[in-house]
Amino acid sequence: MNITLNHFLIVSSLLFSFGLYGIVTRKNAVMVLMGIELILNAANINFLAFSRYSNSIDFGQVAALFVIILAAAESAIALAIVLNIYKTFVNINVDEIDKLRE
Amino acid sequence: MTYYTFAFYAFAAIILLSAYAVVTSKNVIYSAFSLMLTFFGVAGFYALLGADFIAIVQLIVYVGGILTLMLFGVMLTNKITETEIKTGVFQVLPASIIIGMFSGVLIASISNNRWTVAEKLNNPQNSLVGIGSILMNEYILIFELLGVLLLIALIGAASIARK
Amino acid sequence: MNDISFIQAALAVLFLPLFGFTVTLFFGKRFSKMYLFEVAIISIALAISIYLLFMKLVYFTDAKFVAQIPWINMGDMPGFGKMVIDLGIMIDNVTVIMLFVVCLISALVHYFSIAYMKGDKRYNRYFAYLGIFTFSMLGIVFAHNMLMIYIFWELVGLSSYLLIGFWYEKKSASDASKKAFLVNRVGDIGMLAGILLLFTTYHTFTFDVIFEQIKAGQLPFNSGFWMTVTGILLFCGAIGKSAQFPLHVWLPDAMEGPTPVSALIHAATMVAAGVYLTLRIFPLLTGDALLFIAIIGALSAFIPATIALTQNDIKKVLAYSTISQLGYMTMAIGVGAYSYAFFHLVTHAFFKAGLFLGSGSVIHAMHHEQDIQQMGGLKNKLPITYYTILMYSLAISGIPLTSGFLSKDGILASAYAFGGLTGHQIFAYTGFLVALMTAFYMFRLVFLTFHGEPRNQHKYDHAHESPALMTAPLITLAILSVFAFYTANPFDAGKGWVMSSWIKTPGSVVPEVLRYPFMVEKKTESAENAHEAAIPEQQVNIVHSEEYTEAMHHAHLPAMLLSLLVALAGIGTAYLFYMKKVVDVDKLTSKIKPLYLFSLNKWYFDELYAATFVAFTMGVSKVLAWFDSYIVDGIVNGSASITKYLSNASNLFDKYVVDGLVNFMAIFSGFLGIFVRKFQTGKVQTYIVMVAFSLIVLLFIFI
Amino acid sequence: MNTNYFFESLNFLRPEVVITVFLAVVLSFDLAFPKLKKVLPYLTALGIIISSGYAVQDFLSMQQPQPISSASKLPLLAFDALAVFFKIIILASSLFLVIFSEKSSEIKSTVERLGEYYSLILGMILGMLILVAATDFLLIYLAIELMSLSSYVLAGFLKTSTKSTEASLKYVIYGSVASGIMLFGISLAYGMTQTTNLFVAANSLTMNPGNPILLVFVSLMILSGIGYKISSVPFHFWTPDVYEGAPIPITAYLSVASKAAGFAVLIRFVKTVYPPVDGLMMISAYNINWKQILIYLSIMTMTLGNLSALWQDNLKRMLAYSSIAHAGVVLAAMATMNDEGITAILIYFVIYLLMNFGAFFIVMLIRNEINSEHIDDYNGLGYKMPFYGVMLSIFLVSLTGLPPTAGFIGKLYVFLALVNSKMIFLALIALLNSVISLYYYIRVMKHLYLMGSNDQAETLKVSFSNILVALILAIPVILFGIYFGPVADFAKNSAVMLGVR
Repeated sequence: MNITLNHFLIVSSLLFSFGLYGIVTRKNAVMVLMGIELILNAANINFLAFSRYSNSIDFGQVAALFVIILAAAESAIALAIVLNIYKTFVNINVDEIDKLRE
Repeated sequence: MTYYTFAFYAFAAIILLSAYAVVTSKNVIYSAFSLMLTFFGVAGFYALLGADFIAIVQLIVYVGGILTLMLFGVMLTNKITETEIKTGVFQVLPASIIIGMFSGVLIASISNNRWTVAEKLNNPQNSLVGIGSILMNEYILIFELLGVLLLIALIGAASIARK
Repeated sequence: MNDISFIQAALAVLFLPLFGFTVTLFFGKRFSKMYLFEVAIISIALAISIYLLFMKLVYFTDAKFVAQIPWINMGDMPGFGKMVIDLGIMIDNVTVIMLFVVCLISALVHYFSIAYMKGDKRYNRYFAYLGIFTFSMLGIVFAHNMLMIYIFWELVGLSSYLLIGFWYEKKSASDASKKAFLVNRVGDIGMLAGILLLFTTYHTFTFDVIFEQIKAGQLPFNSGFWMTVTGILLFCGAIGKSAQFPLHVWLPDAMEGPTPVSALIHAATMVAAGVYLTLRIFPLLTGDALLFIAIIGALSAFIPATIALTQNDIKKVLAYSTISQLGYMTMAIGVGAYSYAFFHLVTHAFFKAGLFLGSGSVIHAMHHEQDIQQMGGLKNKLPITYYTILMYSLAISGIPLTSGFLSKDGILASAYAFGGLTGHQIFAYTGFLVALMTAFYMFRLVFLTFHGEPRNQHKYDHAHESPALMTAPLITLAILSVFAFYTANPFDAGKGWVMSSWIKTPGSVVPEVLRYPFMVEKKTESAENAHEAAIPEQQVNIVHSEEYTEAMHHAHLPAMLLSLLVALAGIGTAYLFYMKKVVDVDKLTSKIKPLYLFSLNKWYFDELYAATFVAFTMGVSKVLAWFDSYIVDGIVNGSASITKYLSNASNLFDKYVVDGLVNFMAIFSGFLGIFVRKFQTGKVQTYIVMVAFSLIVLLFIFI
Repeated sequence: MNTNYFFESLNFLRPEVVITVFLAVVLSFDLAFPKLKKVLPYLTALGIIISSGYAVQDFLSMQQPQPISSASKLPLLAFDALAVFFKIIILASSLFLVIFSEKSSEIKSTVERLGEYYSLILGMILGMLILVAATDFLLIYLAIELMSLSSYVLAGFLKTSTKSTEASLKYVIYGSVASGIMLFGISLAYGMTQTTNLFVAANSLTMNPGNPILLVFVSLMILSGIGYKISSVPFHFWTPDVYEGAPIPITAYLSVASKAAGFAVLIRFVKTVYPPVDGLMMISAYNINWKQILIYLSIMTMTLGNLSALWQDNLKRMLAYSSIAHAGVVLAAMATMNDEGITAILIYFVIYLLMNFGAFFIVMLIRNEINSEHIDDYNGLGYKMPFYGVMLSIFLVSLTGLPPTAGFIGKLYVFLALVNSKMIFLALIALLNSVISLYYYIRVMKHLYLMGSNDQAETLKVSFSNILVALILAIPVILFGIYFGPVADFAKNSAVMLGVR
């Protein structure tokens, strides 16, 4: 059985769904950030798979490279914010940080 | 191709199982290490797809950079004296239903689409030259922009995290 | 006097009150006598308006002055065409007469208020508000395009909001002002929609240009149906402002404002603006639209009249009577009697303003007692007030030799003739029935207030005639209620100068198939002559067919006799009930208790609006509650707790549902507001779930 | 490597280059002279002014759209009137942001971090400037991320305030997820079209539209990234929370500039990738009825925004919901999918810029005095601070859309566009919404003037510069309400020159 494009896409879709699930169900803010990383990885698999199967792998690598750099920048900022949350609220349970509402 | 097929399934299993562990494990540290496994699996996928350079970058940046950052995050935001670093979950039922629907629709429509696929796949080549040329020509603007973005991230993170 | 100076004088009248308002408002705090400035300004305006009235009616009877400047010139708009919006004023006979009415009553109210409002802590501000109100009202009178009418319309709404809620410390007053403001907005939405319809079709707001284009056969969406819809939508504005059924509920509540304000706003000017607007758009109203207007008018004439029969608050009686009389005017427009509608508008303005000012005088004398059951025998204590009010009551009841007789008789005859021509007799019957009730309740008020024994001796003893500043306006208005100002023949206004040469019915511009059958254009030589003479107004002047003139001629005598009969019958019944006490009123009321209560409680309109609304909202809330407990709860993890939500809702009901239609919008949107803000749980992860959910829902909607 | 071409195309990027240079200047100046924090705002403002000078010059010299392409044939940025118009709007708002920050007591309390503050602002401006011109999915994504990363930090810039911190956490999580979903959509779109360029993608879709369900799904995923920037329902959830928590200057900026950038990219995305089949139907090819999508979004956005605003006691939060409602009005204009609608949007944004900044400016000044944005604390303020009261009333009346203010003109254009496209129903809903909005705007005036103690002690002295800034915002609001030819011409010219198809 040959591995086709769809195989990769299905794995990436599942990875995306896991990521989304983790984001919305985990209370710990750091775990939420991990979920976001999963989503970005899923998108990267897509980029590479598509470009591989259309014989333009160089483009896919560039796109993936951009996304990886961005993920690093984003997680740095997000973690800094989480640390600040910890300093202010003495806990990082996202669901308890809901003073601003309605 | 059998090695290829085997490798695909192996990496897919690693990715999905460890990703599942990331989002369900009660222990934050386990989650973090499962995440590392996921990154490895994804890197394996990249290699399978002929993107050797990105596979290496994935390992260096994610495992070496982001994951370490995460672990620091975990350590800094939990009392070290606690033996078990656990975390709760909430809205599991509605989330499962909705995200289940979401991914169901997504996978169904992806598998029913006729993707444009090249008739004959080229064998992967050393791609560093190609990447470099794209970065310096077509996407030079984005490349420069990413420089600014990293600078902004640096300033921002420092501004918030410092005393 | 040439055109230019005429226009300049008109502009002076328009802007003087604005000037008065600005100066009085800004220096009011510094100088306690600042109100005198405003009073002086309005007197000057009145003087100029009399001069204009005289010049226009005597020397320029058939002329029409238009002055306009381009306000916004946007050239060609993509996909729209040329777009130029003009600012301008238009002066014809109707304008100057209305101008005079507004200025006169405004000035009289100013004089009256000097004494009436003495000692109020915001004395100067009150006069400033009167100034801005007068300015905005005059803006409507002068406007030559729909956009200006709309702008001044809103300004009138705003300034009446300020005046009704002038004593905003009183909760009832601030509630009433809010109610008035909001109910009016309901009508205004329709009006704005109508204006936009016109604008998209004709690319202009100017009346004359619109009329010409309609005459050339261009209709909105090229259909007569939409022409009718446009007319009805525009009329919606009049329904709100003139307190016509079913938006009449705000006017009685608006009596919370100071009484002179009631005289100015709720008798003569603002409420008349609706009728004035309908008169301005008269040429573009189709037969169906006119019939709709007539029906609304008849309902508004009849329902409040029955309510007025049993009310005990002197100002409430007058308020319902005002709605009823405005309904008369609207009905008159609906049956095609343009000139009589306007005539009644003028005569009614004088005597109804007089009645309000008279009631103000009574209230002033009785130390702010408004219940007529607490009065009685005041005839001797307040002679001037008594005789002037008697005069007004005769006029409103339609007794010969008064102005009211002339105009009312004309309307009844028109309705009668209309019935003969089209078969819709119901308007004539309603008219006579309302005339009977009007006579009855007005004289019930007079007898209970001024005759018989004093029912509250203490207050009676302290009553005293009002000062000259208050009685002089009363006398002025009483004199203006005599027939002699309008015609030489006290039994037929049609021959008088007002009807024969001053007010001319403009011709309909809609295609003939859409008009009433009798409103065809006669191709007589007079029309052609007029065309050669190139006097614009006469080109569109010929309205009614021969058979209509004939029918009017025949209807005149029976209508006059019948109306006289019902007026006398009404007065006689009131006399028997309340003077002779032939019938025990209490016993009678207990016998027909359901009817009596129905009337006393104002046909339960407020309650009806509340009840239908409650039923509707309850239904909606049940649906929402179901949604909440079965779907939302699952999604937002029980955060939108249903009990809290329902108790919030029921609290709101207790608080708001009491007051009927106004709160329709408030509560409905407020309620939804409470519902939708529950989604904002404060938990960011819940938000993300909802985003995912909405993505799926949107997907299913759009594939 | 074709360096010549690179330097030639810098000519088209003068505003962006200036901003980047000043980012470096501000940063190094702060490091070199840590004592001279006072100079930073002026330095930033200088950069913005120079940059807007170039933008205005670009606008005036514009004859026809000229996409910039780099060495190969794929253009990354469009150089057209739409982009330059939005660049001017963004730069103008940035100038106000600097002025506001200089006056805000909240920002003053963080004086030792001013260097970072202004660097982040410049970074955010750069992101927006790129975003409004971007014609490549990857570039769109990265520009959105650049502006988002800065705004996450800026929203939480008051580190000690719990509200501000909470706002930044919610913003970063929500924003990352929204842009993550968008990125996933982009990756699938790349698979469907083999390209990330908008123009090429349009061609490719015409030839091979693919599975319609997937196409709609992918479009919606990309829309979620843009929709979160313009806070359209159902992607709006972050808006009230973040607006309430963030420092007022940032809130004002987010509600105008960030929204403008989002709308620019939405217009470009919809008009480029999904060209209408024919001019009449305005239903685009390949099964996506954007008109219908936009109508739904618009109705939901304005209704929900207005209804929620009814019950808000915090003025910032109320203005947040009100800005959601305004986004709904703009979406309604966009739903016409024709040039008249776009013209209405451009006019609306100019006016919205003035009145929204005005309202936030007064709220900020009042906050400086009484340290609160709660509506109960506003009781009777109309007498204690007469100038602020009058100004706030003007801006709120304009936001309601009543004549004779500019807000009325903005709404009028939208309504005209709707009525001309035979979308009477949507116009009626927008009208009803205006009526609802009357309640909560008037409510503020009620608190200002009719409630609380009337016996004013002494009126507050207002500094000359505050009066000046308020008047700079208020006079056009009144002036354009009466005489709005200039704005209309300006926007009309831009719409005529629209580079997008």
